[in-house]
Amino acid sequence: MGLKEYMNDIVEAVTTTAKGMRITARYGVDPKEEVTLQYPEERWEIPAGYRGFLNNDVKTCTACTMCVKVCPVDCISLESVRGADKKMVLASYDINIGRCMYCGLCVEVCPPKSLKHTSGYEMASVARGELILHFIAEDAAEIKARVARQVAEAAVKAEAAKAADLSSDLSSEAARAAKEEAAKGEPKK
Amino acid sequence: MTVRTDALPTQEMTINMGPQHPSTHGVLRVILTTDGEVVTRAVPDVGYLHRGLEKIGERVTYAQFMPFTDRLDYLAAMNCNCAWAWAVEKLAKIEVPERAEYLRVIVCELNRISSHLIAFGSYTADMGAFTPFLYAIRERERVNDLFEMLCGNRLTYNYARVGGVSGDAPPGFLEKTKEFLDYFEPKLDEYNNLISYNKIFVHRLANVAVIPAEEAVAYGLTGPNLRGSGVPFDLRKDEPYSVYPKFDFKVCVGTGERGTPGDCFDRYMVRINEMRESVRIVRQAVARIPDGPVMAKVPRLFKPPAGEAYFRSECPRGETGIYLISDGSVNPFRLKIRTGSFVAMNIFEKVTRGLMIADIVAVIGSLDIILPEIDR
Amino acid sequence: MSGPADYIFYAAAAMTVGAAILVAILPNILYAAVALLFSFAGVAGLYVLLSADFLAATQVLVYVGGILVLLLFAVFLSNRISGGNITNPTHFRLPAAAICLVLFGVLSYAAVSTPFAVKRGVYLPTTADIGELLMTRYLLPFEVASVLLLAALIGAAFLSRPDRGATEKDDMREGKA
Amino acid sequence: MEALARSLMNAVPLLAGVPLWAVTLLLIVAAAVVILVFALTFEGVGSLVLRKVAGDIQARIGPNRVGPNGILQFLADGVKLVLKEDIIPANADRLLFKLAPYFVFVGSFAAFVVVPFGVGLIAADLNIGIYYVMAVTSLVVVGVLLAGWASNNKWALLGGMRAAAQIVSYEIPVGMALIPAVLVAGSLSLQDIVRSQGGLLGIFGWNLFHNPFSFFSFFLYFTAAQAETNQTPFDLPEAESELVSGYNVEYSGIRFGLFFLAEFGDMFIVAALATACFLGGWNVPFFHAATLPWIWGNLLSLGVFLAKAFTMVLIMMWVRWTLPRLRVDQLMRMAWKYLVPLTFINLLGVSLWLLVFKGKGIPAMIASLFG
Repeated sequence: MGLKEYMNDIVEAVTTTAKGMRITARYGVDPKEEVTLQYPEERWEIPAGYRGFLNNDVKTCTACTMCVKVCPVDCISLESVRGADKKMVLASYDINIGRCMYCGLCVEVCPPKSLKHTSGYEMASVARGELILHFIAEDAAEIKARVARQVAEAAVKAEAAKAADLSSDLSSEAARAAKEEAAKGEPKK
Repeated sequence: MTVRTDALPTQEMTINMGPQHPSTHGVLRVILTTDGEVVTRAVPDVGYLHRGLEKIGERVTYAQFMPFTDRLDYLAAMNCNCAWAWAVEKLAKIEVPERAEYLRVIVCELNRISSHLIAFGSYTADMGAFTPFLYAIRERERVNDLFEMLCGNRLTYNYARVGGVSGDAPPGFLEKTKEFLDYFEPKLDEYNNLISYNKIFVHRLANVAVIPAEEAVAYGLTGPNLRGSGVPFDLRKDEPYSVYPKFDFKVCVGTGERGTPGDCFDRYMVRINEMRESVRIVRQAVARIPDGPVMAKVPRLFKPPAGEAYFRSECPRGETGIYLISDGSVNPFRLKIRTGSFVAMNIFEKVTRGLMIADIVAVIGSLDIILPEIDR
Repeated sequence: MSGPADYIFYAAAAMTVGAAILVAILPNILYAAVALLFSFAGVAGLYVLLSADFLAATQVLVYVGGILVLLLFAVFLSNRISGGNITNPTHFRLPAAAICLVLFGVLSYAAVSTPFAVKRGVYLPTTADIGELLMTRYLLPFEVASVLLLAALIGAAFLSRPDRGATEKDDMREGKA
Repeated sequence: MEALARSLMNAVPLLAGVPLWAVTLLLIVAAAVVILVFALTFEGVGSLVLRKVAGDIQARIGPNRVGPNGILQFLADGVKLVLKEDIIPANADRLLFKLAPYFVFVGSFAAFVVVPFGVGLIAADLNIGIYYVMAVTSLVVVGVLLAGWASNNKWALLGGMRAAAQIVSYEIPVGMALIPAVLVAGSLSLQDIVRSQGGLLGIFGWNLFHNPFSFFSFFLYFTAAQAETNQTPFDLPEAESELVSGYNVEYSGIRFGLFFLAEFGDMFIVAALATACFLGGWNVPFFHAATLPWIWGNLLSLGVFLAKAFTMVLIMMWVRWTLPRLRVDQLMRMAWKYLVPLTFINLLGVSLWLLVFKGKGIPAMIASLFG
């Protein structure tokens, strides 16, 4: 190693260090360069398509199970029974957001667009059970029992109507009554 | 540097580096046999993050596997998304609307930038300079903001779909992208001034773990690791896919700028230069993006014809090759993924012989491995 | 000076001797090294009591900072360091004890019977005097000692690097970097 | 101390009956306590400032949760360190494991004794001041080596070995780079060295501007001293990205705290020595602080000294957050192939300068030119 190289080494070390230190100094003294977001006090703007926690509007949900089928991690579980009016009645709709990976496939396939991403992203819990979102507060067994009762009632009424050989409008009235019954009992989140 | 084992009769020491070690970029375990500070043998022990991704792929449908590709390389999820989409489209011969392809290229290149930023940042942090890492993270956050705007997520995007992309660019996205590029491009010069050409940094990287071009090819290295050895092989140019042929960009190769071609510094510089090229590509794509739909007609119950396809695309960590066999059902019959990080691990033992412990960190960082890609 | 200085002397002397005994009998080399540290510190304290502060600092710098560290290094490098039990077995305890006793007797007799000149003086800096003496009266021994040390250094470096050609080349390559 | 004790006994009639040695002892203890409190405070505040500086440089904010703007963070850290569980690894050598942090701390703290804080503010104005600092800080090496070994952890052992090799190597350039200041002042006492830089030349009286060689000496000293105190870019013994945390990897709680405090203590010692030897110490430019009443003179000089020393500490932090880390062989090469020869050349240069120009510095010569 020649003397020239030796000196070059020293000079290069000093100049490159100085260059770097100039940049860090600029950041150090310029308060405008601070980019930290003071999170709990400040929040960033959440864009429109943000994939936060899932929310299912159970009023419009048709219990088609598309979301259950498409979910790659099986975090959605859904129970439904066929109501008196031949439509599916949701007995339970749970999303385990501890498993959910927010891929949004379920939202894309939902035919009535009842399943949606919200902008929520804050949740902390000490038990895994708390990470399961229940969208139907009522107990699934109760709903099932009630729907089964309604179905039976409707069947009995239909039977009776048939047996009494009454006119068709009466039968439809009975059906409507059954439907109203079902609507009243429809659970809310 | 040669191993000076003959100099003094000393005892070798076996040290376990990882799976919990700050510089192994995850749960990589390297079993080091050292003679003092000199490493006589470094054997990587992979598999701590094995999740059976390929097996999962055989059990879910083609569309359902998309979110799993996010986890293949979580720092470049967009690239993996698109690679999967391209592979399935190749298998099923689906024509994708051009706007969707443009959007894919934009997000792929943006993600290449953000991935290389992490590679750059964590590398400097490995070398002891913590500040550039935070600068890199700051820039990456802006890319994440863009992606959040586009698809709603910041890390695992699940943006591409078989036959297109999940959503069109929201209003303002392209403008914001341009804004980001204008902001980002000068930062690269700043990085170079701050650290790339810093004497200590150059000394730490130059002439360390030299991989000659023939060896790089023989070991099957891909991506920046291969180009760092001076082999101008880039799938975007050499096996063009998507709309890449429409863009003008340069393939960055290692030139031995500060030492021998194929050393750690070359691999590092290739990444820095690639960010600049990515900026160029995104600029062109944003300027020329056509209007139109972003999704081809794909049946809901998607069943590709029986057959097989191999598609490889240029991901930030090298070639991600997806080999698919379909038996005509909704699930792939067999899925095999080839990743850049895994092949980089092959050469690890060879290039680390005779280096110092600190160099092991430098080699891991310069190969820019990511564990989910290695273990899958 | 009487009173506290005496107590300090006895404390320092006890530390020196006690630690020295520990050095001899402790089975663990590293413990012995730590005991040696305390022994050196005791000697440094004695120097301070004798108003030889330069010598005291030298004692700490050379013996603690140099020799002790070298000793620890040697222990680290020469043993199965990761094993954790570095032992220093003792042999011939009885003969050794006998020799020690005899030596102790002789030395104590010599110490007691020699008429030491007791000089009461004030505390004066000694550094300048030492420097001057080293540069004038004792220049030759000083230089001879330095040359000897240099020779030892070169010899050690030579012994630890038999493959001179290869290392030279390495240095060239590294130098190019 | 004895002189001070005598004057105190003369001034305070109450102490007349007390033996001289008791008062001296009391004064020594008092001085030690004051120094300890200062050292601990500096080390605490230093850790906070370090993090704040890191925040500023890294485009962040830094700690800002404890107390207004985070200024109480160091207290929280201290409380945390004290309250933390004290873990000793099962296979560690318990005795040495416990002993090692004290060696390190004592080695670092003992150097504070000779730091010339002000005109009369020095715990012990030893006539071997600089030499004493070099001697007691060598105790740190032993502590680090023992800590590395006693942890029974290979990373810790490597860290300990690195630290010892590094500190031993860099002691030479550090010492050699300080000698020009000693030569100019003609004394090893730090007070004498500081006094020699006073006078009416203002900042040009500083050893930094005395001659070209002493100018370079300052930078050589600063570089070498950074290495001796394991600061980035020479923080190899605790390189967290290679050796995880080096010799203190197995330490927790207040034992770790002692290492930590010693590190900041070393930082201050380096800054203080640089200030005292090259930057004029407590000298106020164009002004004799000694002519003021005792209390004001000391306060003023203390302020000046601390301002200079803290500036140096800030620069060290700035360097720390900018530069990457060297490799072991490069570190050694830097010491033996660059710093040692350069410091020797410098030493030769300064000696020749003092011989040729009869001890006069450039500013003094220029001043004499203009009368």
